[in-house]
Amino acid sequence: MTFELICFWVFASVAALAALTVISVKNPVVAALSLVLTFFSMACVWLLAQAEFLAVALVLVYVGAVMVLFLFVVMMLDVDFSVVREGFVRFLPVGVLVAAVMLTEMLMMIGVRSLKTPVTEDPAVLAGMSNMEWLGQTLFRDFLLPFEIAALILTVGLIAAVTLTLRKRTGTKVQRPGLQVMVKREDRLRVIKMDAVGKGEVGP
Amino acid sequence: MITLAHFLTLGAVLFCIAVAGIFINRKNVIVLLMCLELLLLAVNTNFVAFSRYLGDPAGQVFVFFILTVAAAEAAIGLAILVVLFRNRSTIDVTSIDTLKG
Amino acid sequence: MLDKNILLTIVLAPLLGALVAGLFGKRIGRVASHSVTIAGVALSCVLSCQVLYQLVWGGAETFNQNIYTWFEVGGTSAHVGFLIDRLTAMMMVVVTFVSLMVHVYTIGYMAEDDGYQRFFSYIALFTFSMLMLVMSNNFLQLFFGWEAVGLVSYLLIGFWYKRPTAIFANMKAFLVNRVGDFGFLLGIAGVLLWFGGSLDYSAVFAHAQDPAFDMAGQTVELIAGHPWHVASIVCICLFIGAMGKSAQVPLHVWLPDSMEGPTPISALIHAATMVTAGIFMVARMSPLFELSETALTFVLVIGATTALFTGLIGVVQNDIKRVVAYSTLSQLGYMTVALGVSAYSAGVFHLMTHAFFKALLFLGAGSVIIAMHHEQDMRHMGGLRKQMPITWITMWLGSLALAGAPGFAGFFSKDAIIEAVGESHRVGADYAYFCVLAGVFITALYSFRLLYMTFHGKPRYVVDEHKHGHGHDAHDDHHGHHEPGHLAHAPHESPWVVTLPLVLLAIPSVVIGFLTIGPMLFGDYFGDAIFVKEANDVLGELGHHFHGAMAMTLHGFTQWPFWIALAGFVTASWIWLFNPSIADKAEGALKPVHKMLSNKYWFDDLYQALFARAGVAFGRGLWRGSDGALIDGAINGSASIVDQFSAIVRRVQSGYLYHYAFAMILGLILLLGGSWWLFARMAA
Amino acid sequence: MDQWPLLSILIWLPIVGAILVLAFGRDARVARWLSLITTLATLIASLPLYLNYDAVAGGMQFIESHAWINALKANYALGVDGIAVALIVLTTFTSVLVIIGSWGPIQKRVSQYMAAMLVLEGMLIGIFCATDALLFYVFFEAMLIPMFIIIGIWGGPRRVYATLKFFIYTFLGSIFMLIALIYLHMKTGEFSLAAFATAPLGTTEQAWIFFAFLAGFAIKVPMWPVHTWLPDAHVEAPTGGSVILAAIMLKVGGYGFIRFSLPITPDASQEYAWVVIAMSLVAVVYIGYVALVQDDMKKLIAYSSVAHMAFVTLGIFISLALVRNYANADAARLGIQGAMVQMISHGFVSGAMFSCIGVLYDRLHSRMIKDYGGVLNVMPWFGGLFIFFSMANCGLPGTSGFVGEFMVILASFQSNPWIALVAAFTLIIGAAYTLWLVKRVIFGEVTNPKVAKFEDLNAREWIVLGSFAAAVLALGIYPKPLTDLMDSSVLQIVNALMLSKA
Amino acid sequence: MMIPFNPADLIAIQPELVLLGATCAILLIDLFIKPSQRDITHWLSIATLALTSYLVWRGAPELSSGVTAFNGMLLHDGISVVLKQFILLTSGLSLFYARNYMRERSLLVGELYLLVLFATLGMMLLVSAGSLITVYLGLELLALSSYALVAMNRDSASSAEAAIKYFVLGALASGLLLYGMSMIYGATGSLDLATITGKFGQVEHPGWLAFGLVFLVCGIAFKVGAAPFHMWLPDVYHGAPTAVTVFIGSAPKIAAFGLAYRLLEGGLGPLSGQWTLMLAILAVASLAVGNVLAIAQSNLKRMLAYSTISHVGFMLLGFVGGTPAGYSAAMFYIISYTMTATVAFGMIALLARKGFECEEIDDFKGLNQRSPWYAAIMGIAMFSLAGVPPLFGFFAKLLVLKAAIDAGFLWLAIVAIVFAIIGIYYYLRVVKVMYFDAAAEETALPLPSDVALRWVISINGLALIVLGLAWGPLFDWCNRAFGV
Repeated sequence: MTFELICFWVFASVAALAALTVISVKNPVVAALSLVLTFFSMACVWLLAQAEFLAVALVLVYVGAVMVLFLFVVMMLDVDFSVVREGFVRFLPVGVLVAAVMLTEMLMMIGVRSLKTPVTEDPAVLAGMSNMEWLGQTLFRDFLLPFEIAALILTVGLIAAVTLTLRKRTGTKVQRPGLQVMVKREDRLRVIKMDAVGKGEVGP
Repeated sequence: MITLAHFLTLGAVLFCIAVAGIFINRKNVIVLLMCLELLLLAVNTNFVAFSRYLGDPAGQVFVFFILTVAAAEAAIGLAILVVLFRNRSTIDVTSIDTLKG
Repeated sequence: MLDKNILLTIVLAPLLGALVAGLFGKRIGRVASHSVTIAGVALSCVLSCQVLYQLVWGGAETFNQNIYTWFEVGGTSAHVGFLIDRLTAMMMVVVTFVSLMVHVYTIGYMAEDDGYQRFFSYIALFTFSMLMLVMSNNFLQLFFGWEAVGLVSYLLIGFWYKRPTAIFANMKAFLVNRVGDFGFLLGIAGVLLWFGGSLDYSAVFAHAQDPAFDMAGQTVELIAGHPWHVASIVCICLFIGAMGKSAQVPLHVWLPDSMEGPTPISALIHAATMVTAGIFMVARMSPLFELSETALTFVLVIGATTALFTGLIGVVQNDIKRVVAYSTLSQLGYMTVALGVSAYSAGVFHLMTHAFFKALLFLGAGSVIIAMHHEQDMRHMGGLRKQMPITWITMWLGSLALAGAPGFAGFFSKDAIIEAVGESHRVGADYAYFCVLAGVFITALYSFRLLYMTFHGKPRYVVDEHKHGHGHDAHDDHHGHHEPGHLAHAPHESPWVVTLPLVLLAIPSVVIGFLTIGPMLFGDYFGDAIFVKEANDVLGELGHHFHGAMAMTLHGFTQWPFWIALAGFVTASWIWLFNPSIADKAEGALKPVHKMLSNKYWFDDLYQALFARAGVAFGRGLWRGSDGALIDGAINGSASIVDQFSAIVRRVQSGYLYHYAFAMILGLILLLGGSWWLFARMAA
Repeated sequence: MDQWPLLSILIWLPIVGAILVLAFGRDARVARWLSLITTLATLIASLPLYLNYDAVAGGMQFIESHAWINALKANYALGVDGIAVALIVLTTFTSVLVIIGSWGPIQKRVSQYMAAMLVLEGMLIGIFCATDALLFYVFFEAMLIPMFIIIGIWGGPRRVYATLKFFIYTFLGSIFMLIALIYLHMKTGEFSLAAFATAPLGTTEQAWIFFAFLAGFAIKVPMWPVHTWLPDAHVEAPTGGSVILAAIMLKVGGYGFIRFSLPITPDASQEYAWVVIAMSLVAVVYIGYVALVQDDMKKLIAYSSVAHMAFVTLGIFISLALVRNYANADAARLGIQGAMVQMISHGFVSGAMFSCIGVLYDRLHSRMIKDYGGVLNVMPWFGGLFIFFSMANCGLPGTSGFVGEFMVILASFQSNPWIALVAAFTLIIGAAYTLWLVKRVIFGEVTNPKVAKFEDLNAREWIVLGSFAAAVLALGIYPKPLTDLMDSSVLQIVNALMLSKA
Repeated sequence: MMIPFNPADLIAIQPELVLLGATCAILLIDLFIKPSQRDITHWLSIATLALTSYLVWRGAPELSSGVTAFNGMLLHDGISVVLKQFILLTSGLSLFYARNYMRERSLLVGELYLLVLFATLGMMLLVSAGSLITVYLGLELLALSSYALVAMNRDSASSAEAAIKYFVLGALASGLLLYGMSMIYGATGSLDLATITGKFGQVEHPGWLAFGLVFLVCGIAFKVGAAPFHMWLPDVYHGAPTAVTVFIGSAPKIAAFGLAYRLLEGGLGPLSGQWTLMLAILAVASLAVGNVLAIAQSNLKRMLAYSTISHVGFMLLGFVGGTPAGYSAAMFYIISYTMTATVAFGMIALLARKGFECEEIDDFKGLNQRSPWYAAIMGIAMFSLAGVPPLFGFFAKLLVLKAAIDAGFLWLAIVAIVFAIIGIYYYLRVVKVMYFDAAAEETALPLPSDVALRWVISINGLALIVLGLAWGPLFDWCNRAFGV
């Protein structure tokens, strides 16, 4: 068992356990943090596969951005999580069974037992490049169009998120200094002419 | 020696955990979104492994795109979640069942 | 040579009259209506006589020609055409003559009825239909006429369509006839199949007699292993038709009920002409019937049974018309018996004589009914001979003819039949002989009972002058409308339009037999029209002993039938003329018999239960049970099963995200598993 | 005249008329007159078809063919033989009467009703003209839509059930037929009926196709035991709908048997003819009894339609046994001719019967027999016509009702006397239910005071019933023109039956 | 490093580029106009779609043999032309149908148009995709826009619920699809669909292909809405604002067909022996689920959603043969379906008022009395969906049934028609309420002020008849696209 393998086992185990935690804890904050752990571990696993750029990107994008967003939403929504997770235990056996069956099928189809192909030399090194350069070359040479589309997708994400969440609340009380400044005397005070009070209505 | 099988197995395991998370989770929509991220992670692991195994950068490029899309997706997902919460004051999975039958 | 146009005129003149009276009767009025129909029928009658004259004395050939083709499909063709031989000509004369008499009579009888024009239209239409029937040269047209007369009969029985009994009777008549037609149609189909593929008489008869085909020996296995003679099948089927139309047991039940119709049509249709169509038809088909002993035996037995047993019922009837009706049934039985022993000429001869005297009897009865203000129950009559002498005398003449008094028309025809039966060696001839002999007694019994109860003795009715106001509803033939036996006026003789036909009919009733028996029975009057096999020719046998009508009359006094009839006459006179109380005593003494007879052997009840009620129950069962519960149940059931299934399955769509995801994953697992299995198999 | 696309004109004239009626028919009077003019024009246009059809030559005439769907080799192909001509003239004739008959009774949404009727007419003509299976099928199914609407909108209280049942039932049958057509297309590569007829087919294939056709046509006819939609549909349909349904739509089934089952699957038709014959015979007896006990006049006539149509199927399928087992082509021709004549005759008779019931319904708004009685007292002319049509309904010689039954019974006797025996039972049972109806409705004393106020036929009703009566009588007295018209076409069918395809 | 760039590629994606550019322009313009001037955005969007359609059409003749661009990322051929034209057409129709509905609910924001245009762009990319990666990205562009559209009505709980369901399940399906793609990639070493097909002979691990295939099929099944991956569909159609339902119920179905065709035939054609079987199973399940469940519905949108599932089952019949003729039939089917569905959903949107959604079947009661013309249009749509000749839907059914029978799946065709008969029932129920039931009030229906909308839906409805009578050219077009 090489060092790499040991590392793989460690990170893989941590990732799997953390993933299990994500789906099983009731506090979403804990779940989010567990997810961060999973991502970290997986980034390490990817490093083992010499996918340095992606590993870093995973940490940056997910841990740095996505998970923060998650936590932010969790906090913002201020959901009460004290409710007992009834049903969870009841449906767990079925869920586990199904997941297990699926896993078995997947592994059988992949044929992991007979699959002993060792990972070969890092292709980037073979090409005489760093992983990032290797990737970048490909990305901008062969995948130019998808790159542009990805940009569109981000735009759509932006538009969608804004459309859905940005709202002008009605009924909120806010001060609008601009309007306050522009106020005129007529807006504030109105002089109304009234008849004098009639005699008959005065008391005796 | 780490073999392809290791990566693929890990990917499969993560995939199954994510899927199980989606249908085991009864309470919290946010956790569902997290599970989706896990799902994509599993896929990405597969791609990375295959890319490495084949010596082909396309797989890693694909992962790059998946990460990008996942980010946008997460944004939209959370936005929908916020809308849902504003309307329902809950993100309990069991309570979003008005559309059925 | 007969002129086609004349024949067409004979047929169409009554039709034209019928159409004019029927469609425009209300507009042109009563007189015009009856004038036009009578003119039409009279024209037919005159021309028919002329045709007869030409055929008998003018040396004209038999006319057989198609008028037009009805349809022609492949080798099968159907035409409308005429076959005029002496048999036809005789029938034409009888039909048109009786019809003319009835037309004239109707002027008086229906004078106060609202449906006057309608009635004339109907009877003229009937004349047309009957002529089509007798003049046909093929089976199709025969069937047309057959059904058409049935239709008119239906309409006329239900003429007073407000009366529940009338509209029940006409439906019954039509349906019972339909049972006969059912057989008849099958018989026609059999003719087409087995007798040379044609519907024309001439072709069929030629085929039947052609030795090359040996039709008498032809068999068919309708049930495997049981070869039947085709001639028997066909003839029995055809005869079933005749049984319906000529009211033979057991299809006789409609005829007595048909007396619900106005009396003139009882005379015309249900005595003189239509009901004899069956007899005519069998005589016409003699070349076929001669091929089958079985069929003739069948005919013989049915006829004999009818002759005796329906006559018995006549003895206990009190309705004057019903007595005559049962007498008609009985006489039709005689004719059928004649056919059954291959004495077709005798049957037809009796048909002719019977037409005159039975029409006479019916019209006489009608005359009585008019006088009695539509009272038909003989128990409320009596002593009418003084008030209505013409009716009385003509009725006597008719009854004598019916009873077979020597010299009268009925004597010749009936005696010939009895002797022919006695002569025959056909299976069942003995039974038939007994029946016809016994029938003679019965005939005399009810005939004279009728005369005595109606015309003789003391009046059993009361004249209520103050009921005067009711006179105008005389058209309403109801007996239930006023109190039985109470009359508004005293009865008196009917007007001349009524009595003239009586007289005109009485003449042939007396003399026609005497005049025509020679040529018709023993001469070659019928020529080729009637075919009798050598071995079956009982009349030929009798012919050896025939030495003229006079001799036969004298000889008649020495014969059994005369004495039997005399016995009947004596019995009737004794009971109903002199000792009316005996009748009641006898009724008491013979209670079961009387009950059986007055219930008409329970035929009606049996049919009612067996066909009407059971049929309705069966239909209802099929409708509710099979159509409703089974078929629609299955259909609606499957629809509601889908509905319910849908309602259940929609619960799977629970609204829960995790269920949805779970379903997807299950789908994935299944596909994956299946794929894996396939893959493993392919690898292996 | 040859250059004119006469058949297309016949099909599309009513449909164009329908569009005009919808467009300009806001005023009910305009809608009615426009419809009447359209149907009359169609009737007139159908006369040259009859007059110029060369009955001696027979075969398909007035042929039109335009490419429709090249990829499937489906053509807009029209053509008529004698059989189709007869049915087309029946359609155009009846349609005029239906429009006239609907003049008064239909008061709501007149233009829609008239348009639906016109569309229906066009489609029915299309069915009888089509020589392309796909085109046939299109018309065959499409006609369900207007009928569905007609029953559904202007029908009686249970119209929704009835019309849904009608639609789904008939759709069910025909969709199996569609599968068969697709299969045949796969075999031949085109949709022309002529190609289908000459395509070699194995015994098993034929059997499947035969039963698929049977499903489609048996429901349409309708044959026992798939007849239960008909009474419901008839009862609920407005008078005009009933008339069209009984007079023409049912004929489509019989026509389909002749056009499809016989030429395309002759061997299977022969092998399974006994199934159809048995179904027909059961229908004669069974349906007769069921008709006997109906309380609803329309239901009674509807059931009697089923029984009468059984003669059509009997006549058609008896011919197979006659040709194949007895080599009796003459009788086979008689059988098919009988079936055809029965179809035409039933068109007139049932149309007339339903029109009669419509006349009564318009006066009392009840179809129940027990509500009537003694109608003859107040409506003598109507009563007379009713009796006349009833007589035609029970097959009295001299009326059209007799001709077809007579021919079919003659033909079936030549195949097997027992079959004829059962078939001839209609003489009795048919008369029983019809006359019992007459007895209860027409005869008797007036018991219902409302009936006493009835008025006799008005001019429009006279036109309708009078025309029907004339047709019934003409066909009964002189059917030869009709049989001559169809004879050579029938001969061709019979000749084709002699050839085995397997 | 020089990035190799071929200007011809830009010409090839000219329609998409124009669409993108115009969309961005609209994005900017919309920012500066008042809500009351939203019509500008509307007509600009329509014009954009029309222009794009024109460009697609103009570029079509050169594409007869198929053109690839961007290293095989995009694949322009006859199929993509047909699909794009109908995607553009139905998107445009949806915009027409949406305007009034959204305006009355104060939802007519510029983002609606932007999202629809982006989704359209995504669909266009998807149907032209020549690589797994373009498939994925095009799909996500469509999907993300759709999620947002469904959630568009932010004040509606059911809209949000529909959106979250759509999102979660859609992302799950994307995950499945991606997983499948990864296995395919692993097995063949390429993302390029043509290359993948070419590598089939020398695949080292055929099991991976089978594995990937299953996941791909599941992903596709989700996108087209085939049972048992259909569960999102009724809820989303039901919950989304009707105007959005019009859109997501139409054009994306065409795109989903493109997805299925590109992946299954374009990429995994040699495995057709396996996937035809899977699709046959999915087809049966869809037919059963769709038709049976539709019967129980009282909500018209939901009913139509289930009917969609059943139509997807029919569409899949065209696939089971794995032949060009079959694909052609399936394409014809999906075009016919979307053309009809736009009418049906559009009618719901058109008849809806502020505060009245008109989406219950009972809301259509007596429509014939109130507006015969709309009732007729809706009736045509229903009969067309039911597959009654001579309407468009019938011929589509005819073709797919023929395809299935030609492919030897006679049993499948029979199953299909049996369920079609069940289907008849619920379509007729709509006709029934419109024509046979009395309206709650006899008053005339207030017609929408938008004349253009009335014309569009009328033409759309009449097209179902016209295309029913003369569908030959369209079918020929489909056939040419597939080289039949």
